[in-house]
Formats: sequence, structure tokens, C-alpha cells
Amino acid sequence: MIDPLAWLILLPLAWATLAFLLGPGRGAWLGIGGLAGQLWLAVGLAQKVGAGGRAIGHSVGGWGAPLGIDLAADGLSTAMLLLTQIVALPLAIYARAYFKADDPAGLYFWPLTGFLLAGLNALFLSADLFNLYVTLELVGLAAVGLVSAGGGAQQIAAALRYLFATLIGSGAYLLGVALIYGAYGTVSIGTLLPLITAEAPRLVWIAGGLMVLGLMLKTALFPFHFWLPPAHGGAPAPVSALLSALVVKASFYLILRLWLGPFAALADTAASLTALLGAAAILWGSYRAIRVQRLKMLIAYSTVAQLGYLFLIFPLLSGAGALQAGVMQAFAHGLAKAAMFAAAGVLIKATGQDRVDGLAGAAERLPLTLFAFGLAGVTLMGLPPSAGFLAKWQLIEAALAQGQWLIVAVVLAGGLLAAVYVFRVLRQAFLLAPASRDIWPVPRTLEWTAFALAAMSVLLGLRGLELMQLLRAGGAA
Amino acid sequence: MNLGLAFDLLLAASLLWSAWRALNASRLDRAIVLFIVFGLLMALAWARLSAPDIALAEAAIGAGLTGALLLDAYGALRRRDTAEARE
Amino acid sequence: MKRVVVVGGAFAFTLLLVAAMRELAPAAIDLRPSVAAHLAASGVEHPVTAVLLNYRGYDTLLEIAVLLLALLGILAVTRDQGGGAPRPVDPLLQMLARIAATLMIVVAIYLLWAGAFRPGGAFQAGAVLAAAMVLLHLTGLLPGWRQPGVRLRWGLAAGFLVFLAVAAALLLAGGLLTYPPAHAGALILLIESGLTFSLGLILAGLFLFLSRDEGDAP
Amino acid sequence: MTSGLIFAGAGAALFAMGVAGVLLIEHLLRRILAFNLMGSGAFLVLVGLAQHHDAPDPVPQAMVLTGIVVAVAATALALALVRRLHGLTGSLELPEAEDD
Amino acid sequence: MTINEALPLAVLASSLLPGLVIFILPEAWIGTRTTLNLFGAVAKLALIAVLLAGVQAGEDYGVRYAVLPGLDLAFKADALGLLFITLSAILWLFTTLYAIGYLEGAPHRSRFFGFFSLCVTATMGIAMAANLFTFFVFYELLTLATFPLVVHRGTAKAMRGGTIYLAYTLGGGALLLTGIVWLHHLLGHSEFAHGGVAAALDVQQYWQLKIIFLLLIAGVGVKAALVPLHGWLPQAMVAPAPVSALLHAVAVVKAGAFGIVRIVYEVYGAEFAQSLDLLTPLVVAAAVTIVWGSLRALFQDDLKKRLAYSTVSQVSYIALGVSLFGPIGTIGGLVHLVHQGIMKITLFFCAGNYAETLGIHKVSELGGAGRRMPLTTLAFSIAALGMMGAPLTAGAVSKAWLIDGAQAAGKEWAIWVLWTSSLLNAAYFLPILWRAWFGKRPEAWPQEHIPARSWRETWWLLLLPPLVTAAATLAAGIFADSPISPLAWAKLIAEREYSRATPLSTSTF
Repeated sequence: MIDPLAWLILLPLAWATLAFLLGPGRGAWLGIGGLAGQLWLAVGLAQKVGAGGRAIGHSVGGWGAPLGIDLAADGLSTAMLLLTQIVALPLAIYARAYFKADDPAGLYFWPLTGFLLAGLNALFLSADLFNLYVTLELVGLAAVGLVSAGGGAQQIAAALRYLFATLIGSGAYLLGVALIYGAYGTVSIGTLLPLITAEAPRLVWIAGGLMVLGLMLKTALFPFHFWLPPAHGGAPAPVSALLSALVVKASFYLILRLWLGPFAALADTAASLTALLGAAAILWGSYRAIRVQRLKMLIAYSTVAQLGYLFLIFPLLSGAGALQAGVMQAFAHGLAKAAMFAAAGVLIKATGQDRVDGLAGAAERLPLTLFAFGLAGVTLMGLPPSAGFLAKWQLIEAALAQGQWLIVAVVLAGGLLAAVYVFRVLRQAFLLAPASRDIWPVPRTLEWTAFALAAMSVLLGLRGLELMQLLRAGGAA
Repeated sequence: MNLGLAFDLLLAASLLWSAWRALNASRLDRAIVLFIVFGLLMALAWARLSAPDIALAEAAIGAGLTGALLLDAYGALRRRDTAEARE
Repeated sequence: MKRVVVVGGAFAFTLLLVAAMRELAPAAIDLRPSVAAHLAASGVEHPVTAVLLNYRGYDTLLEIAVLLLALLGILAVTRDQGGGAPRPVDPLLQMLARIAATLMIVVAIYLLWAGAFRPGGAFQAGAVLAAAMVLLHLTGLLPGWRQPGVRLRWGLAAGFLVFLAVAAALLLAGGLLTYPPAHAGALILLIESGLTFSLGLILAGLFLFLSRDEGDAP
Repeated sequence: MTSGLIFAGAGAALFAMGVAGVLLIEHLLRRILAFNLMGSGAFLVLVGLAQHHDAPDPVPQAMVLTGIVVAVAATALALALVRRLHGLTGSLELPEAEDD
Repeated sequence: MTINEALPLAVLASSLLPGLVIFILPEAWIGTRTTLNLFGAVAKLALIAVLLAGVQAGEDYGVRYAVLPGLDLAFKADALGLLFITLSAILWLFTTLYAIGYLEGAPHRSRFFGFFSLCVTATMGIAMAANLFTFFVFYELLTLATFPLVVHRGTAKAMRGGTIYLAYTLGGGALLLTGIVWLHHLLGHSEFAHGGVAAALDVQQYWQLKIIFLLLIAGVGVKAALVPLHGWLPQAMVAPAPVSALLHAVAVVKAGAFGIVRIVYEVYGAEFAQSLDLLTPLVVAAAVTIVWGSLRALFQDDLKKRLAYSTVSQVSYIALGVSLFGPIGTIGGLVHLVHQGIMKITLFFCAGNYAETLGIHKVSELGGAGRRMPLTTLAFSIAALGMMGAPLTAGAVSKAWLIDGAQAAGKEWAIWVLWTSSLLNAAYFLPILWRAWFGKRPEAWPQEHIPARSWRETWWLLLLPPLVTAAATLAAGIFADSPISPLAWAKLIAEREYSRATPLSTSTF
């Protein structure tokens, strides 16, 4: 019988390597096929976890923690795995049509993406702090490689900024792990759970602080967001989509995992500060998104803002519904942002430029893409029917339940600000087109994949039940 | 306190010193050489920590390969700059 | 200003950390007994190698992936400028280099073999192999690499593929990287040999592919 | 006081030094040096702290071996980017990020 | 799934599916698009006829399914909902006909009719929502679906209008959402039920209920254009005439008014709301809106702007009626929901005709238009007189019941408000009629697009709808006591709402 956990890691590693062997620019079908397989595995896993109602484990090497490394899939990690494969498959189809054969940016796209996905899946499944460090590096370096591939000076500079940010982040995380090992002699999350208490020695608190800070840096939480907009705004559209939709979520997931798991005893102290940063991220990110001129920059800053919502849940985690709100927001933003970058890629290919106010004519010729952008926008604004709306609803309800009025206010304000920058783009669709405007033809595949992603982000808003039930499965691994 | 600890303290101090100099050396090539020295001292430290495997790896990879990469990069950049200067 | 803050912060952090370290009690969990206990079943006699390739072999698998990844990144970033043309080098030097390289390969093989029961192993061996290749390159005996051809690509990936294949096979047999004690030694040796070979190429590649990106002034 | 603790302390200092370096130094090659110091610091803490009460522990040693390889991979990628940037702009410092 | 569950969904689908298909239709396939539109509209009417019969017979139509644990998307077709549905569905048919004629040869028609159908779908959803969650979902959907219609022309002016529209409605939406989630949190659900559900809470939470009521009413008040939240309505006048008709009679404004009704009767319950003395402020707000709207209308020269302010005033009749507290006021308010729709849509059709046929946009340009376009002007006159509450028109019925309601509720001042409003209505409508019929005809019209052919003063698709709705205005007035009149239906609703309250005193009308 096939064990989905391990195969979700081995499969992408395998097709990534094979794609590399095939040579530069090759391996698209390999990747798409592999991703289809991964999606099948993830769905199977979700059914298994959802039905069983408890986490599924796999001890690598058969030793079991603390000597060996354990993999564990509870509701949370399964949900993230599901999101990853669901977003990645359409993007792979998109990328195949996006990169022309000789495009220097696409030469190593497939192997790099394969390793990126392997890293993500491994990260979501790992229950071992040091192994998590390795997966973090896998994800980080793959992401940097994708951003820099075949780019000009600005893109390379962005990649370097990104690289140093993520290296400092994982460095801090690694030091934290070292301290934890020094204090307890193990790095297995499962083994640490009972050991770490509120009376833990000072060193453990420092370790926790280091790890969470490092991960915040990797998640580009305000004020650590400086590296994100140039990197996500400068990369090729499929890469921007992967990064904004999935990569930043990985480090967020890890924070959440630590917060709910080993560091639960220490967490409360930092909760409100974290939420404060989240609020600041929402306001600042939205403000910048309203101001910037370039379309992809707008979307990148919207990511900064949307990530803020994820951090609003931390003060609420003690109560009901907060985790659900966070995961729903992760799904909503993942799907919608992937769709948005994909749509932006189409618009840029078609108009040959990247300015928001240069799109007026494009809308006429690419209604489907504009529609996709609009649907994604609906999700980001948190308007019904959409996953974003459900996330907003759950977040507001959780905040009300604990009398956190500030959070309610921030969520509502964030929604309105999002409306401002989303309609900045959408209004172009209705403006009269300039007389002369040459639109280059775009492969239909690009338009339809973008639309499919956007449609998913909306449809999830009509049926969030299964996802929420999945989250009930198992405690933190 | 015994001799071993004294040596350890000395080694740790020289580690910090070489690291500090590597960051602040006025000339880049010096900085890189100091960094290689730092790598070798690290290897020594690993040996003192009775971790011979790491000592080997540090000497070969940490000091050796990284040093080589840095020097090669330094050389390439300088060649390029001088080439530009000549034009 | 920034300088003062950062440096001050660094000092404060160090002091805080050292102070916290001093008050640390012995760890609750000690893995050494269990490491030793399962050493027999691990297929190697050297504990570090046992941890590296058996107990925590999964880490190593991902680590090789990281290494390959870095290589891919380099290939994706650098332009093939056809640089690294061998510079004229004194023939005597070249002869010495040849001898040294041969010796290094022998050392590499020894390290690989030694890794099973004493310090050493694939990484150190691979590093030595790489050093040999770099040496040959610097003495003009090995040109800087261009776009990797099929054979080179297979060479670079072989070690990882072997590792991956073993992992997959074991997974089908039971669990991920769960070696049957009887064959653990053989399998690990197989993996290590593959790794040594490919690590050599990869580590050398980090160097040789970088040096292809010459010239190209703004 | 044990050698483990001494080197762990040194590691802490190295880490702090490295972070400060990455934050303060504009020159990219030196920044890469600083990043490597950071890594080495963390490794020293990992091994040193683990055995600051008694005999060596193979587990953290294996981890450090892994870490060293990861570090060299990152360094190589960083160097590739720096060399490319220098090739394009002729500069060894990051240009101001165009925020728009 | 039983037939009673399927029917409400079918009502939604009958406009949703054609809409989605229309989106992807090529611009040139006019025939297909028209067929789809009309087929959808007629099918919807047929379905609604079934529902009407069933509900009168006491059938229950409803369906629900879970979106999140403890959060259902729920529909029910009850008497109150059907009142709104029927109105919208009928007017949708005529508005579609009108729009087909109006947009003859204009660009982006697929987009237009696509969003047009979405609007109606959203309206149906609002009418059939069985809880506040569902209500909100479609309420916001309506906002999103109307924006493209408002800015359809794509001019800078249209964009400004659209932006203002969004600013108001999205802001209102945020308030509404807060209120709904809060209430959902207190109650554990947000279902609608006769006599209200809020009373279930205990006394310590009443202060919260008051704030929530404010939030909810403010939220729906934006679309209902309650002063001071009415600012968007006159700005939205940049939209094409069919869209204005949609905004004012079929969908948006009505959705707001309908929301007020649902919240007062089925969330709080009239008695409970009264006991929290929440109704009095609402009455006052409505009264202020009525007078203010009429006053502003006086000074508008732009015809559509004048009609817009008249809407601001007229829609608050509904709010006034429901908040008067008492069956008679209720009937007055509900029946006005229908009557105002019929009359106002007629006025906008006619305004559109003047603009399309002769290029007349201002009251001052109307001189002699009546002799050039007698039929249009006749329809306009009937509707205008109805607005003033002249006998034999629908307006008279609403007004009579509202006045009785005020009497019964012992709020004599409200009667004065109504009379003042009527006078003001006369003051801004009569001059229009006078100018149109007896004013001096200019030697040339601003822009004569469509020449008169024999009795057809303009294209028949533009002419038919206003004539029908004008006729309806008269019919609803003359046959008010027939069992199938809106009045009869409103009585049915009031009976069910006030089943526990005083028996109905037959009107003095």
C-alpha cells in the first residue's frame, strides 16, 4: 500500500532530478504529471486524516523520535499540503505555456520548482526541528534561484536581498534549534511537547524568540517585509505566483506549528505584539499597494497586507475558530494571489508593459483575464461569496468572542483598503480604450489557468465545511 | 584551571579575533585570507571538541572550498575591474 | 547611529546568551546510549556516520538536494561566457598537480572506506575529489565548465539518484530509509560511493561553473 | 566551566558578530563572509552546548556536518548572484531597491 | 431534493445561468442573447407564479446547506419575500425589453446583460434569504454586480459616479457585516423568523442589541438611501436609463428597504423593537429623509437627478410604514414597496425615452415634448400623479394606508410629513408636466436620434415598457381591493406578522 506522506516528498524530488537530466528548458510534462500524482496523494491523505480524525505518522528509518526523524500529518499540515498541490498544479500548466523554449528565465524552472515543492511538502510533514531547518533552506534557496533565474540587474539585486533575508532568518532559527538541543537533548517536536513548560530556563525563551523572529523575517511580516515586494514583483509571473501563494505561507505555518506545539507555554507573552505587527502590515501594505505604479508591485504589496491577517489570529488562538480563520485565509490568499499574479502575467505579456494605468485597452481584448483578476480581487477584499469572506467572517467572530475590537476594526478597514487597490486595476477594464493600442496575442492556456485558480478561491467560499472538518483532525504533531 | 581549558580559551579568543579582522580588514584579499585562517582555527576547535569528522569537513569544505570560491570570485572581479579600467 | 545600535545589540545579545548558557542544567534526554545501542543494526561502526546515513539519513537526503539546488541556481544565474580559458602554466607545476591529484583521489577513496568505522565519509571524500579537480583547473589541466552536457548532468545527479532509488525501494519494502539490518552496511556503502562521486563533481561544479561567468562588463 | 561551554560562548559571539556584519556591511563579498561567521557560530553552539556537561554526542556532530554543506551551498549561490550583479552593474553593493 | 427545496434554487438559476452564458457570448450574437434574456425572465415568472399559489395555500418553500460548521446558506420563499420577488421579476422582464431597445448597437452588450442578470439573481437571493448570512452574501453580490453597470459608459464622469457608489455601499457593507457577525455571535445563528429572534436574549445583552440594530439599519440604510446615507444615489445617475430603473425600482434601493423590513419584523420583531424603543428613531430618520429628498428634488434641473431625489424621498415611505408599529402602517409600507417600484420605473423609462429620442436631459428642455411624444408623456404623467398620491393611482393607496397607519399609531405628526411630501411632489412634478404638454416647442430638439414614424413617436421597444407599467400604476390603484392586488398580498403578510396583534381594521380608503 502506498504511504502518501513519504511519497509526497520523494515524488517531487524524483521529477525535479529527472527534469534536470533532461536538460535546460525541458521537463514540463514531467512536472505536470508529477504534480497530478502529488495532488492525488494529497487528496488521499486528506480523506484518510479527515476520516480517521487523528494525525498520521511515519517514522523515517524506523527508529522513531528522538533517535530518528518523524513525519506527521495532522489536520493543519494536511490542509497546507492540499493547498500546495492545488495551487501548484494549475501554475505548472500555466508556466508551461508561459516560458518560451529559449527563455533564459525558464531554463531551470522545472527542476528548481520540483525541489521547491519537495521542500514545502517536507516542511509541512516534518516533526523534527533540525530537519525543518534543512527543509527551510531547501525552500529558501529554491525560491531565490527561481527569482534570480535569467534576470536583469534589478532582479538579481532583489534575489540577493531575498537571499540574505532568508539566510539570516534560517540562521536565527538554527541557533534556536541549537539552544533547544542544548537544553533538552532532542529536537523532535513530539518529544519536546511535554518538556517545555512556563518554568523553562531563560535559554529556551531566547531560543523560542530567535526561531519565531527568524521565521517572521522569512514570512515578510511587517517590518521585515522590505525584501518581498522587489522579489515577488520582479520575478516572472509563475514564480511570483508560487512565492506569494505558497512560500511565505510555509514559514507562517511553521510559526503556527511551534506556537501551538512546543512553545505553547511561552507563546502568550508575544501574542498581542504579533497581532500588532499584523495590523501594521495590513495598513502599510495596503497603503503602498494603493500608491505604487507597477501592477506586479501592487500585487506584491497586497501580499504584504494579506499576510498581516494571518498574524491577527495569534491573540485569539486560545479561543475557538481562530485557527480555522487562519487556514481559511491562507487558502483564500493562496488561491487568489496565484490567480492574480497569473492574470497580471497575461496582461503584461499582452500589453508589453507593467503599469496599472497602461491597461485600459487590454480589458477589451482579455475579458476572461480581467474577470479572473476581479474574482481574485473579490477574495482579497473579503467580499462574499469567496473564501476570503469566510476567513473574514471567522476572524471577526473569533475576535468578537474575545472582545478584541481592535482586530475587528483592522479587518474591516483592511477589506475597504483592499477594495481601493483592487478597483484601481478593475476600473481600467471599464475605461474607454485609447484609440491606438496594440495587444500581442496570448496563449489561451494562460487565461484559463488564471481563471481556474480565481474560480476556486470563490467556490471555496460556498463550501468550506470539509476543510474545517479536516482541521479538527489530530492535535499539533 | 588546567592547560586544556587555557588552550581552549586562547583558541576561542583567536577565533573571535580572526573573525573580527576578517570583517574589518581594509583590503578584501586580506579579509578573505583571514577568513580562511578562521576556517582552519574552526577545524582546530572541532578537534578540541572531539569532533574529528567536522574538523575534516571544516578544513576541506569550510576553509578549503569556501576559501577557494571566495578567492576565485575576488580574482574574477578584480580582473574585470582592471579590464574596465584599461578601456 | 545604526552602527552603534547594532554593535551594542550584538554585545548585549552575546552576554545574555552566555549568561543563559551558564545556568543550563544537563539535558533531560541523552541520545548517546540509544545511538550506541543500535550501532550494530545501523550497518556502520562509526556513530557519526550512523547518525548521518541511518538514524538521520533523511536529513542527508534533503541536504544533497540542497546542494544540487545550489548548483541549479548557479547554472540559472550565470551566463556561459566561455570564460575560464586555461592560462599558461609551468609544465613542472602541471606535473606536480597531476601527481597531487592522483594522490588526492586515493585519499578520497580511503576516506570513503574509513567512514564506516572511523572519522571520514562521503562528504570529506567528495570534498577531496573536488579539491583535486579544482587543482587541475587552476593548473590549466581542466577547463572551466560550460553548459553541462548529458554525461556531466548524469554524473552530478547520480549520487542523489542512487540515494533516492534506495529510499524509494526501502519505502516500498516498508518504511522510508528503513534499512534491513542485514543489508544496511552494503546499502549505505552503495549510497556513500555514489555520493562521494557526485559530491566531488558538484562541489567542483560550484567552483568551475562560477568561473565560467567571466567578462561581460556593463 | 568546560571546553564545550567556552566554544558555545564563542559561537554565540560569532553569531552576533555575523548578524551585525550582514546588517551593517554594504560590500557584498564581505557580507557573505559575515553570513558564514553566523553559521559557524550556530554550529559551535550546537556542538559545544550539547556536550558542555560531559563526553561528545554524535547527533549534533552529524547535524553540523549537514549544516556545513548547506552553508557552502548557500555561499556558492550567493557568490554566483554577486558575480552576476557585478557583471551587470559593475558594482559590489546593492542598488537602491526601486520600490515602485 | 424535494420540489419545495428545488423551486427557490430554480428561481435563482433562471437568471444566473443565462447570465453566465451571456458573459461568454460573442458580442454579435444578438439573437441568442435576447432569447436567453427573455427565456430567463419568463421562466422566472412562471416559477414565481407556482410559488405564489403555493404560499397562499400555506406551503413552505425552503432549502439550506452548510457553508461552515454552524453557518448555513439558507433560502425560503415566504409571503414577504415573494412580494419583493414578484415585483422584481415582473419589472426585470420589462427592463430587459427596454434595455434591449435602449442599447441597440451600443458596445459591450454581453458584459452589460451578463451583469444585469447577476443583479437580478442577487435580488432574488436577497428576497429569499432565510438568514442574515445569506442576506449579506447576496447584498454584497448586488453591490459588485451593479458597479459595472453604473460605470458602463466608461467616461470619467461615470467612473466618479461608480467610485462614489462603491465607497458608500462597501462602507455600508462593512457596518452590516459587523452587526450580523455580532448578532450571530450572540444568538449562535442569524435566522429570520416571524416575530423576530432577538427577543430570545436576556436583558443584560439588550444594550448590545441596540448597537447592533444601529449597525444593521445603517448598513441597509445606505442602499435604501436614508438621509444622510443617500449621497450615492444622485451620483449614480450617470448610468444608462435601464440601469437607473434597475437601481431605483427593481434591485438596489429596494434591497435596502426590504432589508429594513426583514430586520425590523423577522430579526427583532416589531413588538420587541418597539419595546427597545428602536422604532421611533427609525420613523424620525424616515420622515427627515422624505422631506429632505423632496426638497432637494425641487431644485434639480437635470431630469434624472430630480427623479433620483424623488426616490430618496419615496423609498422612505416604506421605512416609515414598517416603523410606524402597527398592521396598517405595515400594509402601507409594504404595498408602497411595490407601488413605488412600478411608478418610479415608469418615470425612468420615460426619462430615458426623452434622452434617447430627442436628447433631452434637462427639465428646462422639455418644452413641447409632450406634443412630440404624447404616449411617453402620458405614461410619465400617470406615474407622476401617482407619486403625488392622486386618486385612482397606486400612490393613493399607499398613502391612504400610511396615513391610517400613522393615525392608528398615534403619530399625527407623521401625517403632516406625508402631506408636506405630497405637496412637494406636486411642486416638482407639475411643472414638468406643464412644460411637457403646454410648454413652447423649440425649433430644434437638442439631438433627435429617432424620428417619429406615424403613431410611433420612438422605437416600440422603448415605448411598450413605460405604457405597460403606467397601466399597472392605474390598475394597482383602481383594483386595489381585488384578491390578486399587491395590497391583498401585503395584507396577507401583515396578518402573518401581526397574527398575535390586533385584527385588521379594513381601510377607510
